[in-house]
Amino acid sequence: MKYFEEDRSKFPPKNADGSFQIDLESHKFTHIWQGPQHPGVTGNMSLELIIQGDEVMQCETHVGYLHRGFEKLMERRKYIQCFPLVCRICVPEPDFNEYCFAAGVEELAGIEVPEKALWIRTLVLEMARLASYLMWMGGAAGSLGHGLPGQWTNYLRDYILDRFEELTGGRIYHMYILPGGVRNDLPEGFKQRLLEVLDDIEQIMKDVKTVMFNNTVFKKRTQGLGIIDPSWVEPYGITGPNARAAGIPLDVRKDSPYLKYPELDFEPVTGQESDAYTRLDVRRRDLLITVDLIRQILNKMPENGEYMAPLPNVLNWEIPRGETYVRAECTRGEYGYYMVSDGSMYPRRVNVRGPSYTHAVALMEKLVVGVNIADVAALMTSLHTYPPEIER
Amino acid sequence: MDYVIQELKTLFSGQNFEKKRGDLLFATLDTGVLVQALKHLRDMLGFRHLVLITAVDWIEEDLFQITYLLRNYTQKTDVGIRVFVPRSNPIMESIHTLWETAATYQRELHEMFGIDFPGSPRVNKPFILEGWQEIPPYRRDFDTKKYAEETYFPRPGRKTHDPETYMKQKLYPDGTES
Amino acid sequence: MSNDDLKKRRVIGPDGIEFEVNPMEDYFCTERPHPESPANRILEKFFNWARSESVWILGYGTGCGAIEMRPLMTPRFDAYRFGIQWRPTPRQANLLMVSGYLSVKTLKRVIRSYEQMQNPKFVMALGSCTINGGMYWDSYNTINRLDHYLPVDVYVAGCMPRPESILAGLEELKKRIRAGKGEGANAYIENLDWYKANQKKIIKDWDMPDYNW
Amino acid sequence: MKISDILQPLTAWKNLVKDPITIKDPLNRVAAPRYRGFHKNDLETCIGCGTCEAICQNAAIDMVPVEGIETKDGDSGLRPRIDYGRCCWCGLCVDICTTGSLTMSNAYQWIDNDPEVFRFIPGAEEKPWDTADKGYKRPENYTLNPLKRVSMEELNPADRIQGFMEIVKGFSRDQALQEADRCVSCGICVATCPAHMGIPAYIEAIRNDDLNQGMRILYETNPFPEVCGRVCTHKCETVCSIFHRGDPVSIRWLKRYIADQIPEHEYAAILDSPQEETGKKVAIIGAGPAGLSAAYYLRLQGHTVVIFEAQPEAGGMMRYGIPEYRLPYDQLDKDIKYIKHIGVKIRTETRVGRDISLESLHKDFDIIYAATGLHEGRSTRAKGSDHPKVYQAVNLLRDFTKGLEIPYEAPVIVIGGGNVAMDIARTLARLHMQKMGRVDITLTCLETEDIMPADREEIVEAREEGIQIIPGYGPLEVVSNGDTLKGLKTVRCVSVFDENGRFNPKFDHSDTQFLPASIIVEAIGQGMDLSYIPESIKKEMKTDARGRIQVDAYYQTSLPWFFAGGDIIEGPDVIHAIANGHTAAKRIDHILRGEQ
Amino acid sequence: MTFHWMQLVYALVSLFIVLNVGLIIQGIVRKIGARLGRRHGIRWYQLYLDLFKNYAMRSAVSHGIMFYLGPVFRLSGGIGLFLFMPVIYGSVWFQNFSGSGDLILLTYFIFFGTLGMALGAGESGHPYSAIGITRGLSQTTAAEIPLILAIIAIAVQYQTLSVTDIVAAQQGGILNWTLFTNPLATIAALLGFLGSMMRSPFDVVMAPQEIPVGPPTEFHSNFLAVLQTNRAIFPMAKTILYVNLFFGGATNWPVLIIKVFLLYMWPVFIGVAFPRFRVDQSIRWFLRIPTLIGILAILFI
Repeated sequence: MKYFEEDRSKFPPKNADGSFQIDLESHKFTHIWQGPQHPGVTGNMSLELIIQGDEVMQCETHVGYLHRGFEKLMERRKYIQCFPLVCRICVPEPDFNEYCFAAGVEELAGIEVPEKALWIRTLVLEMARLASYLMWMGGAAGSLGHGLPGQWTNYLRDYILDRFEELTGGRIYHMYILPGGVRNDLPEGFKQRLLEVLDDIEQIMKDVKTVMFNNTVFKKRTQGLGIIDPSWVEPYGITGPNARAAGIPLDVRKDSPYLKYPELDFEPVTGQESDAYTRLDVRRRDLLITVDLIRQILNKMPENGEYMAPLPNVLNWEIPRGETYVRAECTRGEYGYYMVSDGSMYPRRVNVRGPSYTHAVALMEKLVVGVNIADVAALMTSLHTYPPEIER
Repeated sequence: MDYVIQELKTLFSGQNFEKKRGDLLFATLDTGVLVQALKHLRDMLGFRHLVLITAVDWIEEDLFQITYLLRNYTQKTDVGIRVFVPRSNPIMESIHTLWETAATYQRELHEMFGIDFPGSPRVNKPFILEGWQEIPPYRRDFDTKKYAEETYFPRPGRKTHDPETYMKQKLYPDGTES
Repeated sequence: MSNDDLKKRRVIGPDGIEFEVNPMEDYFCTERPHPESPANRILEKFFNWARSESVWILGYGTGCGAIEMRPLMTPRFDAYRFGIQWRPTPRQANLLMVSGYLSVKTLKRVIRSYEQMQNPKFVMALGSCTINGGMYWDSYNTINRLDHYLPVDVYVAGCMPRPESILAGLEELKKRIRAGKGEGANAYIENLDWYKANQKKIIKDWDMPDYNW
Repeated sequence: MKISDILQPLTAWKNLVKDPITIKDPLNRVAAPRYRGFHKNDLETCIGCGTCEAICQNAAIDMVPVEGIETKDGDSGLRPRIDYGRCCWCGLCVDICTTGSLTMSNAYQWIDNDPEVFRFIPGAEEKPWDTADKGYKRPENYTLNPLKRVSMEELNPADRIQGFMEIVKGFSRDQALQEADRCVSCGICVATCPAHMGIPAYIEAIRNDDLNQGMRILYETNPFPEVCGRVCTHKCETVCSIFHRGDPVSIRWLKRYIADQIPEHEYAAILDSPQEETGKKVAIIGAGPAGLSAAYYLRLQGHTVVIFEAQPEAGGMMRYGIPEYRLPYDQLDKDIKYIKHIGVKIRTETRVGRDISLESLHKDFDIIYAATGLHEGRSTRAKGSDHPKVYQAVNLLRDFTKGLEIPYEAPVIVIGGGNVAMDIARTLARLHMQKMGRVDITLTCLETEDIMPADREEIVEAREEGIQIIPGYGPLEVVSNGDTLKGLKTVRCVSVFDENGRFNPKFDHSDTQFLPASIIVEAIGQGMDLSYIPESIKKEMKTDARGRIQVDAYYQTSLPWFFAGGDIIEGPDVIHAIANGHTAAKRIDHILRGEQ
Repeated sequence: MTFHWMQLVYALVSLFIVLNVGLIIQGIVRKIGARLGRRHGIRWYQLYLDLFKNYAMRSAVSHGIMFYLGPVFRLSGGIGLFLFMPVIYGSVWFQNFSGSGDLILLTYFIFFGTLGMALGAGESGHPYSAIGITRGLSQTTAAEIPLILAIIAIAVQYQTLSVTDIVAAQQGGILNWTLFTNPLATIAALLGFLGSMMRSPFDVVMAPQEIPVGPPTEFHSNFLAVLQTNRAIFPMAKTILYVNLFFGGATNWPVLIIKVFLLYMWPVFIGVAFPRFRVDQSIRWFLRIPTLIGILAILFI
């Protein structure tokens, strides 16, 4: 339907660097804010958009609404006291923070983690991935006005949270992966109950596929939306499913295996089209892989064993001088902790590298140009950005 | 990793090599050669992914350490390049031309540490904070607790006792046996 | 960019006529708000009942607690059956859910959102952070006590509160509304100077109109 | 646009007939058994150590006094109050709780419109979740503070029995750091230590590897770190908060570690030197721990201090009562030398009452402090105990230290279950080994093993060294044939104390034993010798019915110029003696300065 | 047809009934939607509470006279559509003011509210409203095209513009319904109906996520309550119109309510299973198949 498409080659005029010349006073543009209090943004952040008609001409991401200064707060807390803090950096999947922090401390302090703890950690991380994907799936459908998959996946997530509650004693913030191991063993009958949830998830994910992914409107909305060129992956620091959807199999679990991933059998999911639909689909398939991984973990996990390495007195815990970087694959990509210790009881500096940091700012600002404003929310959820890990 | 050490040593007179793990290396470089070195690492040695840029405040030595962490996806290895800039005049060359996403990191560093990256896009615009009037908050000499207590005044009515002094008051008030 | 929009300036309209714009005066109402008195007793009772059974929450996730809104909206807890619904615009909402810590930057938006809501309106504060700073008690960027900046009707303890807790908090709020105690909006206006002074103390770049009704 | 893509989504309608999965009554839903909800605290078990407060990163916990909870040894009387405007439910306080009293219920609902109410003292203020039996408790298999002591290297029994070498080797640096690391710095021990030493502070100094600072802290309250680091009765360790779940911190060994690491010649540079001379003079009778401690602190204030000591060397019971294998003399000398170094004069072999009279001292000095100690042995008064081959432990120990020959003919029976009995038994065991190559010593005492007053490790070590211990028997009769001793008849003791806790042993006469012996050593207690105080002065002084001097809290007798302290007031204990020497010194200083 | 003052009272009664039916049907429909998501959903009387609550709000901010008139226009659009249409065929009470030639008037009323709303929302000054209005107007226009084509088709078919006559012509058996006599027009109209009921996939106008909340972004308190009242009446009126035009009308209330409910469920049936079209996509969609069918319907008469 070429007739409806306006000729945009001449207007608006472009600057030398390719961006549009925008004169707001000319009244040819509208200046609107999407967020922070808007259901169309993920979390508490906002996009400052300049639109012409329905098309976004320019976008600036604004973050900082959730800034709590974690990295500063950690500098005045002992290592063990940072432990309850780190999980708050990323609400939907706090466990990656816990793991990265614990792994960093263990590496700096030279602590050997018991076998069983490694298995439980792997399990917890995969469960967190599952919960996060399920909630995100609802958000992604919701951003297109599709309520049903969101309802289903969110109650499944709640089942996972119930299992988390049973295992860790916390519902959202688990505070479970302590430096040195994990805080508790699996409760009685836990495996069985978790497997039941996994069956539910597989069942519902079939429905989600038919209702959401095999949906003509859904396809129309997302196919061809926000295509990430594979050549952007490096300059923009794109990781995780966003890169995998562009056909580049980046997955920390495979590239730099940690915990028990080397013993698990899986292949990173990739896609080719690199549009919003592919990104969503890659995540859906990744979710199913996670279900499979949890089954494998439950099978291979040893029944008994220590789950905590002996720690020194945590109140006086001094960690030798050094620096390190620890990473893990979260649902959005590479999650990393850069930690510097100066030999005292307090970390010198902890820097959290959330995948959204690159996805939501530089990449988002680039991708959103030329997109219909009605698709901005969908584009955002397809990138799976999450503000608290940007500003921390 | 040894060839990386070799190259950095010969071409850019790198020092303080520290092999953290088999796949993670830290090295210190001079500020002057940094951009060249990063370009070399990116184009010649395959470290094409910028993981992060961050800073550490070594207030005792009056230095900011800026760390550039790069990753090589084919070799699956990481290199952390440290450079040191004086705290009194923290200016560092911008690398947003090498990696687009670096601009975001530099914006944050500018805001949180006050390190300037001339030429980096929007580096002077507020990023995370709004209406901030104190010294950049991630600097070690900024006392967040003091600031918070002065600005947001915690709810009154709290009083705690140190067991040691409290027992002293109770059991041997003026230094004698009870 | 945002601050420049609010400055006084001359613009040329689409019809070519140049005119002066002062957004702070032109776009916003500068009139000081006044308390709205309740209707007569019996009618007010009925109204309060209706209000309590139709709580419209502003869908503004200010902090981590917002993550527990999803379970509330979705089948597991299904708050809709209790007359609780979410609204995307502050104009139509009558309950502001402050879900946890507020950074100064968010507080500014929260105040504006709150002021755009219509009387009677309620505030529910979730989690430790709103009571006494919570985890972020020593953070330079988060407030410690919400009641200094907004009139709070109900606090729910937790970090973060579970959906069940939030539902219980909503039940408590309903009780208060039915008992005619949900007069936070009027209290806010009556003590407006105090609230505004507190707000302005920490929002260092106060670039919005004083009242934003 | 595929037709199946239009039709497939409509399959969602199949859910119309499925039941909702909504929780019917969410308000009363019970959380998981491990859920971390609101806190509970068992006030009886809690000792108010404040470790929960220390670990709380949110400063959510205040330690506050609670009505009905008394402050006493090992219990600060404080209880945690938790501010739910701060708490983040991480449960670290539960994990680290030294007693395990703090737990979490699985209750999670607390709603109020008043922000001020969200803080409470678990256990003291009634809450609906007090009775909840589920909730987070510290998992058994891990701990955030190590509960096992760093093991102390000791000479093995076969080696140590050969001579009088010190048994305990002392911590190496690593061991000391590791052990110091276990301390949670609660400070509960300080009140229990008679000298109120700054225990957490010097342990922290060890952790920081700042031993000079540690030394300064030690000398603030105790000028005998080497001595106390070895032979202190370490009451502190009995109240150590870690003791509730694990081994107490080795406070004594840590103290010794500090003192051992610093050579004597560095003391002067580290510690404070005396203040300006005041010209006031204090005479101290007895160069034991109390006297020397008082002398040290008085001298620090600039007073002239002279100690009169009957024995050839200073140290009192520390030298003449404690065997060398427990307290080597060179270590004791190290402490005493420093006291001498700051200007305390010690006139040895000067017995007051014999070589110099108390009246003349009164004339020459402003204040007199008497700390003459318990050097007289006490007899069991069993039948035949006046036999010449029945000896007093204190006398034997003193003679042995002086280098005199002491009797050791096997078999030996030692009567008594205290540390002195152990000392003499183990000294004699070494003598046996040296002279005869075997140990033939039997120790018997009234008390059963669980209530024996001696330190546990003493009993264990004595057994290792080949001493036979027969607890629970009282001496009935010393059997002798003229000059030769045959042995001791003992009778089983049913109970040592009566209902009121008074010493009133009851015996079961159907159960007696006969132990053969060549000599018998009595070590059941010591008495004092106050003969140096002239009757005229004694009359003016307030004494109790048994002739013991009465003192006030500052060890001042009814005579303002006469102070008394040490074992003659407190009973035998080094650390008490040091402590009251210090207390008396403070008071004397006040008086000398004309303050009140 | 002559006009009696009594008809006013009758009309008010039928208005009252239809308002309640509208509210309850909406509530039930939302419950059904919730059931698909495996939850209970709102109480069936929740909409009453919401309505009361919004009328009971104490304060309201007006942005100008048009802002105030917008909801009023919208409500009059709904009421107008309803009042100029026979509700129960053959009933004196519920024939309302359906005179001759009112089909044109009704199509005007369908659009009238949207136009009024456009003015009101425009006055609110909120950019979201403006975007919503743009979307609303363009989409409604597009959705009207098949409807208008269908109406032309049946007007040609029945040779009248009077709804009462059209209903009369369909009496006497189910096969007399336009559904069977002119299926193409019915299909075109039903497809258009999807677009005008503000349900997925054609509800981007009111979408909360896709930037605007739609025209009512700024409307609150009484304004919103008026809109809510209209939201109960207007779809009812529209559905009744469809029932009258294509499904043989109704001769008593139960039949009407059943027919209305079933017809109302049609967009719901589609809506819950699909996400939203963007506005340009929905316009394209309407201008393709439904319009084609509509044209065919006219051609085949």
